[in-house]
Amino acid sequence: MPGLEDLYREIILDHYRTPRNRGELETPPAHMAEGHNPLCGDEITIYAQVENGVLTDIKVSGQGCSISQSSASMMSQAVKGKSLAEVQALVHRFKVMMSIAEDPEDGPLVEVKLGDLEALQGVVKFPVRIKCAVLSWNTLLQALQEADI
Amino acid sequence: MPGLEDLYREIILDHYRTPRNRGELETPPAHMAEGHNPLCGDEITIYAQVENGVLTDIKVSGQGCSISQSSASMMSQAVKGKSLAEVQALVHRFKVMMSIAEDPEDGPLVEVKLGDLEALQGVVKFPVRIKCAVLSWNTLLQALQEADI
Amino acid sequence: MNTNLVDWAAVKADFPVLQRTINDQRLVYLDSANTSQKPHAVIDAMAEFMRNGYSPINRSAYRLAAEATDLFEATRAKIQKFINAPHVEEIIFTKNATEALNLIAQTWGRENLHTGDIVVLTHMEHHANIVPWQMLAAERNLEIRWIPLTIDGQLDLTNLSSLLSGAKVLSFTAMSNVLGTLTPVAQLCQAAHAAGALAIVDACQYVPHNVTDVQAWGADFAWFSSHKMIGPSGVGVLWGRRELLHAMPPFLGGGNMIGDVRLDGFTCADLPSKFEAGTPAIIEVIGLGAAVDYLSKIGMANVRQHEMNLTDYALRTLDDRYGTDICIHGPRDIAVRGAVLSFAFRGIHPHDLSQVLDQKNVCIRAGHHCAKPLMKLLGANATARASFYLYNDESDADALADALDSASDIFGL
Amino acid sequence: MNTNLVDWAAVKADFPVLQRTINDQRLVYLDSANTSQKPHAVIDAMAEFMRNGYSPINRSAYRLAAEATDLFEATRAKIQKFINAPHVEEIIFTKNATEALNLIAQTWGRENLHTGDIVVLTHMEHHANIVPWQMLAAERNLEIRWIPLTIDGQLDLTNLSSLLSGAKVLSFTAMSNVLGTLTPVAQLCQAAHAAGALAIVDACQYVPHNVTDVQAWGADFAWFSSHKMIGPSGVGVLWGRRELLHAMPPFLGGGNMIGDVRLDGFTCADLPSKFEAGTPAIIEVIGLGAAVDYLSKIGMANVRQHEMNLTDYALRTLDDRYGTDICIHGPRDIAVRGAVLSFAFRGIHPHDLSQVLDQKNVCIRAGHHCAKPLMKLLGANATARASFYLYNDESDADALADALDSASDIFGL
Ligand SMILES: Cc1ncc(COP(=O)(O)O)c(C=O)c1O
Ligand SMILES: Cc1ncc(COP(=O)(O)O)c(C=O)c1O
Repeated sequence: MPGLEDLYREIILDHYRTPRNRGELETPPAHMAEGHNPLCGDEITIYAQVENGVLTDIKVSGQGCSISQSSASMMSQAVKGKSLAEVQALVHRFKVMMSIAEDPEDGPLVEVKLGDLEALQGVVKFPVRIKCAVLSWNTLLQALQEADI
Repeated sequence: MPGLEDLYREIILDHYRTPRNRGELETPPAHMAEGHNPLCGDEITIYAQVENGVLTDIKVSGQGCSISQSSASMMSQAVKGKSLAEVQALVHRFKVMMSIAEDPEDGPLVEVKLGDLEALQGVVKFPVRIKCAVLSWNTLLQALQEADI
Repeated sequence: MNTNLVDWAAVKADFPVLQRTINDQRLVYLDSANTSQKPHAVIDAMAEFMRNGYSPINRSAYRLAAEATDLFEATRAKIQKFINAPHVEEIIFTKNATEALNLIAQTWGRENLHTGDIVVLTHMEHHANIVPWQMLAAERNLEIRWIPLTIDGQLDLTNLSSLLSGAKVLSFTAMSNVLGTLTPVAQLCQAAHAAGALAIVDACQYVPHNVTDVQAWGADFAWFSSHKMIGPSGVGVLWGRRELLHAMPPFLGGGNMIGDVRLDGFTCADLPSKFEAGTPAIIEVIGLGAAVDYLSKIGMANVRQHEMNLTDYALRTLDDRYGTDICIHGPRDIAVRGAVLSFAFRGIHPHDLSQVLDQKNVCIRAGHHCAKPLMKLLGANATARASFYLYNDESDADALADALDSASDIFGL
Repeated sequence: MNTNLVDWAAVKADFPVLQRTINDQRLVYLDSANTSQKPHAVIDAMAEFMRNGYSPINRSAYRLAAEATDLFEATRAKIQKFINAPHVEEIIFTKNATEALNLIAQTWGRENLHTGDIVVLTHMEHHANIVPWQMLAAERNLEIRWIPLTIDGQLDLTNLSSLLSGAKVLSFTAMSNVLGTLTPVAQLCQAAHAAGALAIVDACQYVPHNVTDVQAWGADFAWFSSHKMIGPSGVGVLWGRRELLHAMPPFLGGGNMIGDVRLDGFTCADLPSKFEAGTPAIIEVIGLGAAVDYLSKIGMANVRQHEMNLTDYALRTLDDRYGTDICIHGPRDIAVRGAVLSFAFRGIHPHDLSQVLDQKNVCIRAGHHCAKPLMKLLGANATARASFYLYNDESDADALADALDSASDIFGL
């Protein structure tokens, strides 16, 4: 049975206590989407600024547990400044790590590194929390989708 | 455990093989109602002729099992020529015997005898068949009710 | 297909109720088309879950709840595989098969069917595939058309294309619960689609007894019940194509089916939660998972072969012993029928027949089998019906034949 | 009322899951407001029935079926007595409580509510008592009004009569599943009737924990779930006044609910069958009967007293140990609250709290508890919730208090 140390790594708690890229962006030009976890009520809003196929800025607002908040914070760091293709690839890699990718073998070909996000891999041992970790990622996808990019 | 001899008394089989008062009456003046047992599909039609508060004639048509058919046959004999008050009292007594009277203690005050119908009391040991035995009785009530007598 | 590889005596021994004796007579259960008995594996899975792991699913974060959720969702995946559905979220748990068809009629139907639209049914449908359409027809002023039957109880497809012309829905059973008739499901689905109609398959009598492949059928929806496939009561299954389910409005409102709820309105959850409002049948779905495991281990092709052998034996035995005194409905060719035998016997009313057989502990059903329009066609209010399943064997068919004799005695025939 | 007459330790021992240990720690189950554990009596009743007597009900004439029908119908009579309903045929079995309210909304509601009609709810309702009305409101253009709450989480009835003025329905919970608040049911029913509105009571959190008397309430409908009252999942109960049920159109169509079916239409069966389409949850209803027997033997007044004592103890313990670090929602007066404690603790997100408590085998729920409008009012997305039942005792409250300490450690507070 997994212990809590697998879940609450120091780096996760750090992002939880001091979340990066908190705030809002003006829409437009930024794109915005709201996500909620219907099971626990967590809500998150993602603002994404896209210029010439690059995610130039991202902000996160909303409330949630340590896992959803730290995941959002780390994600914002990881995707900022990346091309949209790289963002898609990162989302795929993250979902593979969370064991919920639809076609794990079959992702985008762009190479990406998870970096700090690796700290979240312990979440997979706590299936109920996977939804928390993925919430911000799905919301980001939604923001980009609704922008029809 | 009750045996079949409790159910299929000779007199019941006799009424089944040779049902009394089979047929139809002209409506009007007779009143008519159709009953069906939703569980087994049995159908029965009762024609009741009422004059001056007396059930002067009754006819039975339809198909059914030995219990529903013999009960209808015996009923037709028992109620024919009786006053409506006596008919009501007989229906009540019969339902008490079948253990399905709503207020067993509290029936009409008219005195009535079940006679041959006593043979049906074994049915009570076969709860599934009670509905068969009571079908014609409820249909008769319905015919009298729809006549608004 | 070698059913000798299956130890059918051991299968029978797995069903404790069949070990019961009343008055020193063993139980001969021939009412599986109505509902089926449960093996130890299912009973124990349910009891074990209640003893060791009962807990809510989906909603709570603790381990007990996570374990229960995993067990529950595992059944969904098992069902997906069992009927070869493309996607796991296409499997919706209902309370019984009846609720599943009502769900289709009241969501897809209300959304898509309007005045004058045509729904095609067959003359051998169960009330569950008639009444919900009649309710909608009355509300929306729809036309219902009926595919007729041939004299030997198969679908008469002579005028199929004209019946389907202009239709929006073809809703039909894969196997009649009265006649045992297997219908040409793939052909009917294709015909429906060619006419621009949806193909909805009542798989209640099919899934428990055959290898099911909803993709090979080319169906749009299929629906069936746990309790007829050795699983517990209180669960049914609706399968539907994802695109259709996505586009449908919700059915029941409440917990679990929502995305968000505000004072001024709500949004729906994703599939399958969208159609699973309230606390589901947790224990029962887990029991159903054990039932699917049990059936899968035996192999549905083996089950089907076993039932074909048994049907063949029962038909021959009854014919041999009673000749024209017994009239067995439905097709004689066991390739197009399941192990359901409806019959009339020497003019004895089915209800009486069932009562007398019960004295020999032979359990058959007497009645209209929730198919009154078909009964009318057969010219009867009721039939007697003996139905066989994987736990029956030739001795059960013999017991039926023996017991019929005693019925004649009582009614002096 | 002397609860000392009940051996509560023996009661606890009757629930096998509570004997389970994980990592040498016993299970402290504090999520009964979500769903409750099952005693041996219920588990055994279900398993025994499947082992010895499983069979269809209502439809077949043989003894096995007659016995099963008797067992099944006995539960209906037990429920009637348990809630003091006037007539046994007023008890309708559904798949869960949620289906029961949907049934009311989609039959009585569709028949009686039209453009501009007013439905009054309260701000503490469960989604099951919100979403079905919102669905109907969208379809029929109804107005929904909300009874507000006082600062301590009770209903604010100051403007009740103006809220009810012109209303057709008042639908409200007898006890909040979040705040624990007991509402003045009889008073609300009377006010509804005075305004010419129907009174519909969500009794999900009430029936399992209190002596229930629907006649003393003066309610028109009440609805609740088996799984919250130590019965199996897969069954809910709708009670309604006979005249209302008689006048309502059917809900689901199919077997058992019909009087007759012809090609051109159908008629309905009498109550209760009219609202019980398809094969019911036979095993589960029989299990529910065993649950009612178990609760009745202890006595619901004793259960209530036990829970009041426990609530009192838990409130005092948590207050003593954590003072202002813990914020417990809902009224403090145990006379108007049940044993449900929603709380916020030292700014730790409920989801994290629940996760950490789970390491000590303390099971609480974290989330919106299917009451998002109430959550918004509390200014939270989620709360942690510990709920107690007859099998809990003071040691469970202590275990909760102990486990909270460890949560602070991890988050460095
Ligand atoms: C062909 C068929 N369709 C539908 C049903 C309805 O199933 P259920 O009663 O489980 O809802 C049945 C069984 O009763 C059936 O045999
Ligand atoms: C107050 C209240 N109402 C309704 C429900 C819905 O009950 P169920 O999920 O059993 O349908 C619940 C429980 O979830 C509840 O607590």
